Amino acid sequence: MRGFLTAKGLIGAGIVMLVLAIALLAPLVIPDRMATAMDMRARLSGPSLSHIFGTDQLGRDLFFRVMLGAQTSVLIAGSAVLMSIVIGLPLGIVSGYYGGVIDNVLMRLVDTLLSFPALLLALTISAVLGPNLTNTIIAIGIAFTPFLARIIRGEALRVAQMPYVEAARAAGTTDFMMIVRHILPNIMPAIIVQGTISLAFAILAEAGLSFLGLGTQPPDASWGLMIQASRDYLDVAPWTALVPGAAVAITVLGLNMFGDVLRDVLDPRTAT
Amino acid sequence: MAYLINRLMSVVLTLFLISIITFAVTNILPGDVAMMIMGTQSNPEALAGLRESLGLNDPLIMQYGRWIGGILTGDWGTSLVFKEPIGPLIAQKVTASALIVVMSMTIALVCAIPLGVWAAVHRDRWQDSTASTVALIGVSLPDFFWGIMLILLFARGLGWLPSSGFVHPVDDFQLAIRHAFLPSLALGLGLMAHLTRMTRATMTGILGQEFIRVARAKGLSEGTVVWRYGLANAIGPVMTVAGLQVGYLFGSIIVVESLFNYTGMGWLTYQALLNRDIPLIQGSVFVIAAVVMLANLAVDLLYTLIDPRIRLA
Amino acid sequence: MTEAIVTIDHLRVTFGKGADTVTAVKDVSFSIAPGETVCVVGESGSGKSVTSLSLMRLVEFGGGSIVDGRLTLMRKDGPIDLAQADTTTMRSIRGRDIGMIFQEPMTSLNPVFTIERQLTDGLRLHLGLTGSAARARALQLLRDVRIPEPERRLKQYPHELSGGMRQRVVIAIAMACEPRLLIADEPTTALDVTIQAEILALINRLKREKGMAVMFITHDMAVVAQIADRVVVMYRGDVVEEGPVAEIFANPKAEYTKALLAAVPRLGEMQGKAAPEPLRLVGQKFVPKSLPPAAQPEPLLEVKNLTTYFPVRGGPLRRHTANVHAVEDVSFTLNKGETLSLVGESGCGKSSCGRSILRLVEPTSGSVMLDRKDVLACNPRDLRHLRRDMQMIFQDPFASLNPYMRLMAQVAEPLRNFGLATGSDLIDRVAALFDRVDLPRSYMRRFPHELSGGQRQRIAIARALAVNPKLIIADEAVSALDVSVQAQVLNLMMELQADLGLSFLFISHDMAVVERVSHHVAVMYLGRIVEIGPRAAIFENPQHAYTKTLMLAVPIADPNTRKLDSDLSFKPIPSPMHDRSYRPTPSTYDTVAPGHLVLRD
Amino acid sequence: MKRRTFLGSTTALFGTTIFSGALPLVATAQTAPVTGGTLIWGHSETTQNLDMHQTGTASTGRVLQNVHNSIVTVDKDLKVIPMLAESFEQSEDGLTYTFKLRAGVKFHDGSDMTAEDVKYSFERCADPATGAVNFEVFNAVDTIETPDDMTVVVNLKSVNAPFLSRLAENGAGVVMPSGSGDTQGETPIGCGPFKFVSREFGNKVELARFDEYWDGPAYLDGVTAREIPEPTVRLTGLRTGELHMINDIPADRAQEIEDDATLQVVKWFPLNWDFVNLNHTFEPFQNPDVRRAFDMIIDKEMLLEGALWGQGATTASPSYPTSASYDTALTQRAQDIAAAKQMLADAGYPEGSLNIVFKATTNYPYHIESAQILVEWFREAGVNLTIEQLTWADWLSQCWVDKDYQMTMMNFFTLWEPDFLYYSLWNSTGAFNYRGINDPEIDRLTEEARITVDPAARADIYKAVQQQVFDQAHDIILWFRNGSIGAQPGVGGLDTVVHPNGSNFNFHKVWLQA
Repeated sequence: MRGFLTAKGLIGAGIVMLVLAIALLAPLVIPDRMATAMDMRARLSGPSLSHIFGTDQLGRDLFFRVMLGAQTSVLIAGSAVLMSIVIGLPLGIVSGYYGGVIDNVLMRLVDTLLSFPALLLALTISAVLGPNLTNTIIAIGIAFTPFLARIIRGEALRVAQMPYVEAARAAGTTDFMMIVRHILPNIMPAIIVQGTISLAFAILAEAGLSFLGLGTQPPDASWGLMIQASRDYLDVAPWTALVPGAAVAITVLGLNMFGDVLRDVLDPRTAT
Repeated sequence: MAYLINRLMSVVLTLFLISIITFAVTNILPGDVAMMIMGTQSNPEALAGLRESLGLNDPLIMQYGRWIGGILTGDWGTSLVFKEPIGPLIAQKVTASALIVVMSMTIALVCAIPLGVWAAVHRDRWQDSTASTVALIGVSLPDFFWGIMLILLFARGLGWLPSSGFVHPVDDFQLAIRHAFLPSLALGLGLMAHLTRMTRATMTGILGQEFIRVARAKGLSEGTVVWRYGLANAIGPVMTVAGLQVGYLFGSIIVVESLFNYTGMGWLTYQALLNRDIPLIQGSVFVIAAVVMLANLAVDLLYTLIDPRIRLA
Repeated sequence: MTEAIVTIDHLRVTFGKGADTVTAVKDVSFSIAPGETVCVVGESGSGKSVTSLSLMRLVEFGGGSIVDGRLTLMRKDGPIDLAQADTTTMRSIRGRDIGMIFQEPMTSLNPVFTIERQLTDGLRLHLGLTGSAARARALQLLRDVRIPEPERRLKQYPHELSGGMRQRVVIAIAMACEPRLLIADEPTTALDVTIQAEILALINRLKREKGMAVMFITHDMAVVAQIADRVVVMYRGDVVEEGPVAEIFANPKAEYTKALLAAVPRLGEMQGKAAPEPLRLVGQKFVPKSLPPAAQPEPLLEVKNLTTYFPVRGGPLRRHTANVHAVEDVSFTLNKGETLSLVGESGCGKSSCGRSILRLVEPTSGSVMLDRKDVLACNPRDLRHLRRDMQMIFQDPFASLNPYMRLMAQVAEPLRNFGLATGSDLIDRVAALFDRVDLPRSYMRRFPHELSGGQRQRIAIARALAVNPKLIIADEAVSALDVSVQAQVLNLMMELQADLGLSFLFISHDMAVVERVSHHVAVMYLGRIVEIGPRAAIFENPQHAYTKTLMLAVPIADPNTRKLDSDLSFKPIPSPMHDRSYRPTPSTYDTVAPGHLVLRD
Repeated sequence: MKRRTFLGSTTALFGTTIFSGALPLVATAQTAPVTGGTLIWGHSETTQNLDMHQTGTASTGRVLQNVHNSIVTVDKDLKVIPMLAESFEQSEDGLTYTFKLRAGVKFHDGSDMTAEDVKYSFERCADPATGAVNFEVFNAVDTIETPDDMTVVVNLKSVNAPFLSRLAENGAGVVMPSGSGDTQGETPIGCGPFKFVSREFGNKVELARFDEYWDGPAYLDGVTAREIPEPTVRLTGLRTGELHMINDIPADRAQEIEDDATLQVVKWFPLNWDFVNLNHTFEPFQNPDVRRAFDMIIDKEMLLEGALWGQGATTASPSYPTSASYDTALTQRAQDIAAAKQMLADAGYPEGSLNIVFKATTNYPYHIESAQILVEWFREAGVNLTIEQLTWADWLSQCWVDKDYQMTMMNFFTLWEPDFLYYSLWNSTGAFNYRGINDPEIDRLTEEARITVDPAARADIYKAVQQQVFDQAHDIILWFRNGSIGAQPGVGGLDTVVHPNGSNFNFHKVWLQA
């Protein structure tokens, strides 16, 4: 755990904890209405004592919106990445561990899917399914799956060729136990690290989708949606973009730092 | 040569798969061509008739055959929204997007490689952490956020560059570059950050290799060792990653082009999706995927020029 | 003694900063005279490489710093302290006064530059040679290191050259400006024994011809015996002993040197002995017993016409275009309680053979009978059960243990797989296995990375023993270990054989080790066994040309038996890859003596 | 189809433009016109199919107004006046229209306009195969005769009072050169003051002056319409001088631009009108009390302020504000959430029992804003409103065609022709009755209006319709929305740009100060 005791580790873990805490606690502490309560007399007002982050075009308090928006962004990103791992894991492991024809077919498909930019894929899927919270998760999740499947397959392949796997096979370990005991634990760190980084990408993708109107739906607050709504008021009220933009940036920054540090920490060779 | 033929065959196979996926996905889009053609004039009988005449009631395999046949013979159909043949329309927009993709890639590479090498050379020192922090922040900021900042700063604040629009390079090259500059920068900054990290990682690995020690043991200067011996080896992997990022760029242009009102492929695809212009969606999604794949092919082929190990393979 | 070219004086090198500081070299002093080969010998972590890198001041690039001592180099214009020299001076010395070659020929050359460019940039820098002059000199250098077709090589890239040729190129680069000191850092460790002999001979010749000094860093006492004039023995950052080579081998003074020499198996020392015998290690109390072959040899493993091809696929559809003929018509019998060694150079198919027997790779044809059970005919379920009787130990002790599993679980895994024990019974049996391989029971809770290489190999052995197998296939099981650890593990294996009546299929490239442990030996070349027979027959009466080559090339850990007087050049091994249509001839053997067969070419 | 499409495109001309925002008295605006220069216009929308017959979008019509002329047009008082026809007359029985064509009118291809071209254009529009959005204008047409080159006679099967006025709009009355139909979609040819030069999709349309225009050549050498849907981008372009002129100043910025002495602003009213729709086939909305309660939940003034920054005026009557059928007596229901709550409870929908999905199209961003404001009020009233954002295409297919919605919001161009407005929107068989309204009273009134000849009597009937719509709260009519143009000081003749219909732009009399 020493890896976390660096500046990078502390900041990264700190940000991730903070964002998680906000996502979990804000909806409990802050009444739901605070994010949508409008004040027509204070539209697009700059940061002040009464609205510390300012207000948006409908006079809604950006502080509350950004706090409550954390839940949406985290929920979507987290579920989407989880979904892509849940789908990508069996595909990747089967492909990497068994190899052969299955591997050829699956990876040809994955490679082809990788030719479609993830955002385009997410956008198209979102257009197919129609925009709402669940569909946004599905769209991002599916769009990320080929990428994760590829990575997991690479890891599984690497691990499957390790002598300890061969040793275990020589010791009479069945395929199922092999995957459970040897493959999974050894690819997990890579998946966790990749998942963390994918989480960052998923937050950006959610923001991008919402920015294009195919993600979170108003009046729910999500960071991407807030940035989208701020477009028309950029030059008069730049804080409407800066506040959610900074929230996205700081979270992604934290996740990336956290991912970098996790990479070191999860290696048993450097763990102690 | 065999390598080239293999690659080309693989490209054809992948293009075929891309076309199938594109066709399949667009066919499950709600709403169909007939509905879009009729618009506010729609009524069930007319829709049924139009569907029949458009062949929408044929089995999917036949529809696919017709579509792919059209693609191969250059008849890409007509956009429902723009009422223009899709082929020339996409050709025009691809040029526009190619300009910003190439520019952003250039910006990214020109900045990322020196920065990444610099960080790798000064590994675990302040230079490294500075470069890494800059890169980390760059990676963390969404491109549309960069775009917004750039518009505020360069167009609105300083008034140096136009905030929007597209000018064809053939019409006015300088103006075209000026229009493309901010979108390219918005795309390029995130990419640069990513490539900086990549270059740093690759160079760190290379600088730890034995041939670098051999070069040093020859008495070569550090500059030669790093920038010639080291970089010559890093270029290949960095270019490969850069090539893979073409896919990411073609995703990002959807957002960035829409923000800058830069009418390229991203804009076109977004318009097509918004309007359920299915023939246009099929065309543009297919083209984007094909371009992304071909960009990767180009990088692979470029790699064979850079790295003699692959040349003979 | 003539005036030394290089004098190392109280050198102290540390890595890292503050509390994390590690002292790699504590206090090292020795000197090298012109025309002299000084071998710096020691096991991993002894600081021998750091010392050589300090001389070049390359240690700084790896994060080390010279904190104390002087490194005096005698140049034409007088002595200079390298420890204090500035960057520019050092650059003018590197490659000019001191040349250096490294361990890994595969990575020592820049893969994206031609050989010519890599040869000439030193010439350009130090000698000011350009264009055709540089080219001519480069060509001459390649001739000096005896590279065939030197003109063609200049235009080639490193990957187009074999490992041996690459190391010759690296030597040519180091020799380019005729340095007065050549530092060779384990230059032959990664090479096959025949190529090692060639390279050692080459270095020896160049030293003689050019009159330069050589600082030769190695862990291999046999190589030291072959090449050194003087020897510096290092242990944990200190010099423990220094002296002429004959003196060191004949009368080692330091305890460490004695132990080191005792651990080295010497080719030929088993002459006249009937059975394998554990090494007599320094400080060992008991007298090792020899392992005579069974009076009534009872076959355990019968391999007949075993053939394994690996398909080579190409094209976008990954069509099967060619085969790598890894194992070609191999037959042998291994008796109960005996050790059969498969020996050969890299790529000869010895590992594939072992894995084919275990069906870790699927053989193409042939038959394998283990204790009268047909291994190749088994279905997957039966195979799993058959594997109880045959276990394997792998080469890399770092990679053969799952880094995320506790040692307890790893050793217990085979027991669990076959449902042989559960609960406290399981723990007891694992504990007993730890005792058996001389590891403390407290290690059961540990993870692999907390163990040294030798300890890990003991775990691998314990894991193999868990299911009471009849056969253990040991694939280069001691190759990655330091020599003293290697000796301990070898002794353990022999002890287990004596106690449990195990049979070993011992796969190794090291002739001296093979001689020590085997009852029978099979020499492999290009997938085939070229010669097989009782140990004594193979080592004392080799018949096949390849066996003879091997014997000739193996360095002997005895300075009185030097083999490197002339240039050596052995036939390179051809590729084992063939078209699908290729039909190999079957292996036919001549019987030289009972049980001693030689392949008819 | 893009933002601010005019759904009412099948209708005739729209009516007088009212300039509400006074032109700032910028010196240059008063100077004498000069010839030369290319005006760069930041157009708020993307042009689409350029075939004037087929195109259904306001954006395209706005540009093509400069390329095409119609057989007749309207003046500021919504009176039909001659254009390409020098004169026109209607027979006593109302079944025959005779147009005398103007001499010397040339098409951009150099040919002269003749009766044959008019006949071709009308027949092309009438032919269902053409896919003209206004084809039904010609439904009553029996035959079209061309006794000579300069005369066109249209014979109707039955009386169609609005026929002439419907021809006054470009869509139906446009005259194209005979046989040019196939190329109109990409290179429109007409006889307007500007020739079509080129278009880059989504980027710009270029027009050049047509020197042989029958009404005298335009001042400008050309017009470049750059298509910039992003309001901020458009505004930035105007401020930085990249653009000479923009239309549709973002509502929230209108005041700021108006106050800026260095820019000219033209505002007019109305551009269009908005209403909230309740689907009458959705069970709760079959009860008029529920509809009325919903009406009472909405504070229209506040909504206008919130969504449009006050850039418009609330109204309960959708008739064109200056037209005879506009009912000034009709006022909107005031917001009374407590009362509404009670009404809902009485109707069997106590607090929390109504869950309504509000479908709003992203095509109109202020609809999304409106929806968000409505959510708050409805929550107060105990109604749970959730927003579903739809693209224009989805809105059309779900709400317009499939009528698959509960509550939505739409805007219509301000139709000055009341028959078309009231019949198509509120008659149970009306073409635009996507709410499933079935009110026999309204059906009766709208049928009666069609055969009522006296204009004043007809106006009264329409007022009765409005009253019924209001009483039954069939729809919740919100407001008229302003149109706006912002321009550099050097742009002259701005007051002539906006066509009386409030949508189309014409640059014939616009000039650029050097």
